[in-house]
Amino acid sequence: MAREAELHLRDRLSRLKSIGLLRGASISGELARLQRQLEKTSEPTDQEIWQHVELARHPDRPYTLDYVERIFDDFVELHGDRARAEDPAMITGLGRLHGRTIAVLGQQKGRDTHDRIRRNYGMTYPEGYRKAMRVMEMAERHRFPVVSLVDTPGAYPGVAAEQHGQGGAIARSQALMSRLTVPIVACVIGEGGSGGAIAIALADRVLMQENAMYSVISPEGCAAILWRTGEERVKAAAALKPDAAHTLALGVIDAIVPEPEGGAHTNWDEAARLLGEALQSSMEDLSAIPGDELRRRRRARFRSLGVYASSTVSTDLSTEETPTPK
Amino acid sequence: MAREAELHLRDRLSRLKSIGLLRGASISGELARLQRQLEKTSEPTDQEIWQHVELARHPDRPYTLDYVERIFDDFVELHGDRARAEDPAMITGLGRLHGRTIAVLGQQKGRDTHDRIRRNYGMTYPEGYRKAMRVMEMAERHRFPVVSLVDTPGAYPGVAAEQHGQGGAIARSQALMSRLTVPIVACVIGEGGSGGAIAIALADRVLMQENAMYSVISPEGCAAILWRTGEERVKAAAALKPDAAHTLALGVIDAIVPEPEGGAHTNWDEAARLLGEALQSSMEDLSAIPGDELRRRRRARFRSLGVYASSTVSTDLSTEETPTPK
Amino acid sequence: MAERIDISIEHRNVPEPLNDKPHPNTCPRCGSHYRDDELAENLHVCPHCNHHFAVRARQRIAQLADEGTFEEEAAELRSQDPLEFFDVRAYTERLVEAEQKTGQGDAMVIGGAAIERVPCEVAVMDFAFMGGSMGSVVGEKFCRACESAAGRGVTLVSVTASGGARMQEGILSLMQLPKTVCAVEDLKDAGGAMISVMGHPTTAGVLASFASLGDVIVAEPGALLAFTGPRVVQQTTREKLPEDFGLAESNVRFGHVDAIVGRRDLRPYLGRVLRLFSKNGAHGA
Amino acid sequence: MAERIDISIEHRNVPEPLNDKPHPNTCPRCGSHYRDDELAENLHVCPHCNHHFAVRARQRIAQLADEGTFEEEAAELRSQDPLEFFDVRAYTERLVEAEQKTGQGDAMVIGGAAIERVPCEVAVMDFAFMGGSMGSVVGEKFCRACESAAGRGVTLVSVTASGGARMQEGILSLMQLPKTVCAVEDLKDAGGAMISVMGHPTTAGVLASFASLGDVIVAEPGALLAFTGPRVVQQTTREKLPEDFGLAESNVRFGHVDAIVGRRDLRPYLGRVLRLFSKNGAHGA
Ligand SMILES: [Zn+2]
Ligand SMILES: [Zn+2]
Repeated sequence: MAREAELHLRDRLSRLKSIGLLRGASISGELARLQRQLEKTSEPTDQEIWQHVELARHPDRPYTLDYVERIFDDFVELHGDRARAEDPAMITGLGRLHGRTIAVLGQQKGRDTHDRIRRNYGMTYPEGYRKAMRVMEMAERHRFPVVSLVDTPGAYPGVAAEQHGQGGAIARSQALMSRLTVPIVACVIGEGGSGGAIAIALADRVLMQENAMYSVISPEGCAAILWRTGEERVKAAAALKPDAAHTLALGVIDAIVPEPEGGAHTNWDEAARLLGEALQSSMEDLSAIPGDELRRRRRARFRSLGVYASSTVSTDLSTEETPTPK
Repeated sequence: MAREAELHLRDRLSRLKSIGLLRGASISGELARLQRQLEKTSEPTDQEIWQHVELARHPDRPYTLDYVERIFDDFVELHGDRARAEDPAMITGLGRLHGRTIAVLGQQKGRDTHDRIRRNYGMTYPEGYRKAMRVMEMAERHRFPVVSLVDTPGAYPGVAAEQHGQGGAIARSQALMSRLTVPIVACVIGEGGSGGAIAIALADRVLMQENAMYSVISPEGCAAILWRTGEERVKAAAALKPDAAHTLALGVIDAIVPEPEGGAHTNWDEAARLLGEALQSSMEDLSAIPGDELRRRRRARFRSLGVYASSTVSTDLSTEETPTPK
Repeated sequence: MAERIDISIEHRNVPEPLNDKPHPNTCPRCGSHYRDDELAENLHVCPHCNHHFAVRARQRIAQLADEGTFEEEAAELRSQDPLEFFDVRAYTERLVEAEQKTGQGDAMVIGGAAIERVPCEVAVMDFAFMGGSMGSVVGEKFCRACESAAGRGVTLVSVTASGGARMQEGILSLMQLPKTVCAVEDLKDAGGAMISVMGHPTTAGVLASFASLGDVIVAEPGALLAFTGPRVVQQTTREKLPEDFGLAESNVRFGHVDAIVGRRDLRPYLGRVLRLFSKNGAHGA
Repeated sequence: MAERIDISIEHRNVPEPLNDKPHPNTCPRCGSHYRDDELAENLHVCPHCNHHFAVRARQRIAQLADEGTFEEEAAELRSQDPLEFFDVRAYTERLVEAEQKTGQGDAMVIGGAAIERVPCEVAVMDFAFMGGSMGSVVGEKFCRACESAAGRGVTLVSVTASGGARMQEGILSLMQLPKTVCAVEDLKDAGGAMISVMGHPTTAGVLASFASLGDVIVAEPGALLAFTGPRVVQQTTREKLPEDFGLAESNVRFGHVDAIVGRRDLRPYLGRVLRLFSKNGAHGA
């Protein structure tokens, strides 16, 4: 990563410190960890990035329901899209976080073989997004804030999924999230796989666990296209930079949620405690903002993402590049 | 029909005259016709009621698209529920009425055998109601008034229709109509068959063509249940009173739209002209009312429907009956 | 499932069915037979095979509401006969008979109550009254329950068991669909919530109106939830019906219902959901 | 379909395919071959078999907009390389090459125009520029088109042709999905409308964001509209694909698209829809 990106990260760190984005015990730990990441950022090796990918996909990593049962009280799971199907790859429900009722969304991978197949390895069908949408609409009506836990290799790439409108469902789920006037906090807790992930991640505050990944394409898919072999996935991952520190540096996420030393899979309870604190602290920050203003800022946040330059010569690459301010 | 119902009808007629619900050339014709109906109401025979049923189902009667192409300019049909299917039994689209863009809904029976089968004889699937709902949502966003033309034997009673949530779709379509803040005018133009009809008939102004029918169950279905033979359908129709005059008397519809002498099938253009005038005149009345107030009145209108009494003795039928005011 | 109880003595005393109809205390699924008090003690669930017997409205309220909290509303409402409906008998006669048989004024009981100490409003249908059909009185009572819930700022718990609209009130019975839908929307606009519990059967006009509009929808095991029942679908379409056609279990699979909740778990489940929907979001915690 | 023209001469001169790729002026469906001017005259539709050839962004605008009405906006935007992306070649190199090849700054052209005398805003993609992939520049241009449409109170006509997100911009290319979605919602909140015309192909990130949010969505005949393309679906699931998998025609059947509109009918169709959405509802009448 270049000097410029390092500057971004430093800038973000200082903003984090000054605005106190995440409060309480976890914040100092997070900052320290970020500091350490920053010290490493001058030269993260391809292998280091790949380790994040492997940790994000670790088979013992806690999944959505593992966190939900540890973080929320009185959780009631809600099922079905009220139209055609129940998609077990998407969890929806209501639960209480520090006494406040929250609408919870999240992709769910399976733990054992049977469960994995039933939940389609966390790959959501359009029906899953529609279930999430109807629960979001309910949340809006009852002024329940929304927590969304992202963990999917991607939306399911199957014939029926296409026929049932996968692309449109992902688009409309985002559109709905951009319309809500209740606070939304999303956290990538494992794999943030492309359209399947962003479908439920258009949030006021986007968090990412320390060892999660967030990418427009899987390293394998990228390697297959660019190098014409999936074998080059380590190289592809290094090029895509899907790790939390890079994603933070690009302004795509707002904060990194620390994991227990060694990764979330080493201590589910501690991982859940850290995640719960981050969610709660984000909710507290957002709860004072009026709904209309929340929505305005949420859209402005995403509207600002991207890096481009202006050129006065129309057929040449610009020499005077003016990077967009974040 | 009893004296009380006659009084209702007289009352409605006088209201119609005073508030000028339907203006223009058609109104005098309508009133004259209503007057004639009123004169007949003292003793409509079973056969007279059955004639309405037969006219409502007449195979040459104009259907939704026949009216749409005669009444609306620049009509563009919209297709699909954006989720699973296109239901040709439900027409949706945009067109202009006297220069104003209107969202149009309506059930469509087929004219020839092929078309009838394709359109499932006007029996809507849940997907058809969902298509109507997405067009209503678009109408709300763009402040397009809604015109709904009702013509269905009923929602389709099939295995897939049930699996896809027929009951819930009908309920949610009504719920959406009760939420819209744009004017809605519905007209029963043929068969107003039970839940399949009311799904798109929760309107500010509910009209009914002179020879249309509107019923909670088909005369055949009613006869099969009560007399245990469909043969008694004429008797069942007489008991159900699904004709326009009775429906008006009960306060279920707001006005009767006249048809050409002999029935709409004798002169499609004239039937369309009369219907178009009624729609336009209703729209003019409604367009001045603010959206919130429109919705409040719409709900109050349906909230008031029903006839019941209060009894002070809890296990006996009341002797002191106090009919609810309309 | 509860531990199997010894039903051998009861089995020996199963009464002869009248007119081919099994005795109401005989389980139609496994044939076990129970005394009234046994059934009531088991919430009208067969302890042997988990079959859920029909529950009368007042029994249901007794099962769900905290003791002594139920206060009935609008008990005085009675159906009229606006159409002077007469088939083989007059509608007025059928109404008298239904009231005498059931002790109910119509097919729904409404009122304020508390479930697991969370105040709420309940609207419970009674299938024994003319097949739980929805006419003007059911519609009006349901609307009043919505208004009462909104007025007191509590959640509405609806429990349905209905064959559909009440034919004898003609088009007015159809109008109870939009009427109750509007009432639910008014309740929701007032910030209220509705939990819909679908008992056996919840069909036609009731499924196609308020019952489907619950923020949370649960069904009892084995309940038939269908807009059109299996017999009519079969006759109309000649389609082969799946074995679980329209049953609660298939409704969950097709995404129409949040959960199937057995009658023994219903009270705590409702308590949990009521707490989630109560205004401070932390009620009873 | 237009009358069949005599293509015998052209057929004799069909050029030899280079690298097994047919010549771009040879119809891949029926083998007819055309001169450039013939293709342009026929709106790049094969007059013989109705195959819709790819259309470059500026050609498309010329086909749709009233002459002399198009005023380009944001033409100066260029991609950066925030990730310093390098696979077998550097992203910056690929960008230079694409611009040199296409004469386009990126894969989208936007600006104000009028169609059948109704003022509107257009946002047209160019598949020739890196497969119409959506990176920061496409996202930003699309957002500016939304803002421009809202500012002038006109409808936005979007014409898409895209293989998906631009991988070389990593997670930032994924962020163009929510970014463009938010822009459409802002436009709609401002009372504006969007008509989405899906050309071949409209896939992945573009289908899963703004393209699917048109108030009216039409597709060109034979266009592939899929979130995941047939090759990847086949490889991942080993499912047998239907013959018309993902094609516009199957998308209509499955309810995702309002209509298939051939290129010759597109201009009048858009004129009609634009009139319906114009503020007074009677524009141009
Ligand atoms: Zn049993
Ligand atoms: Zn050709």
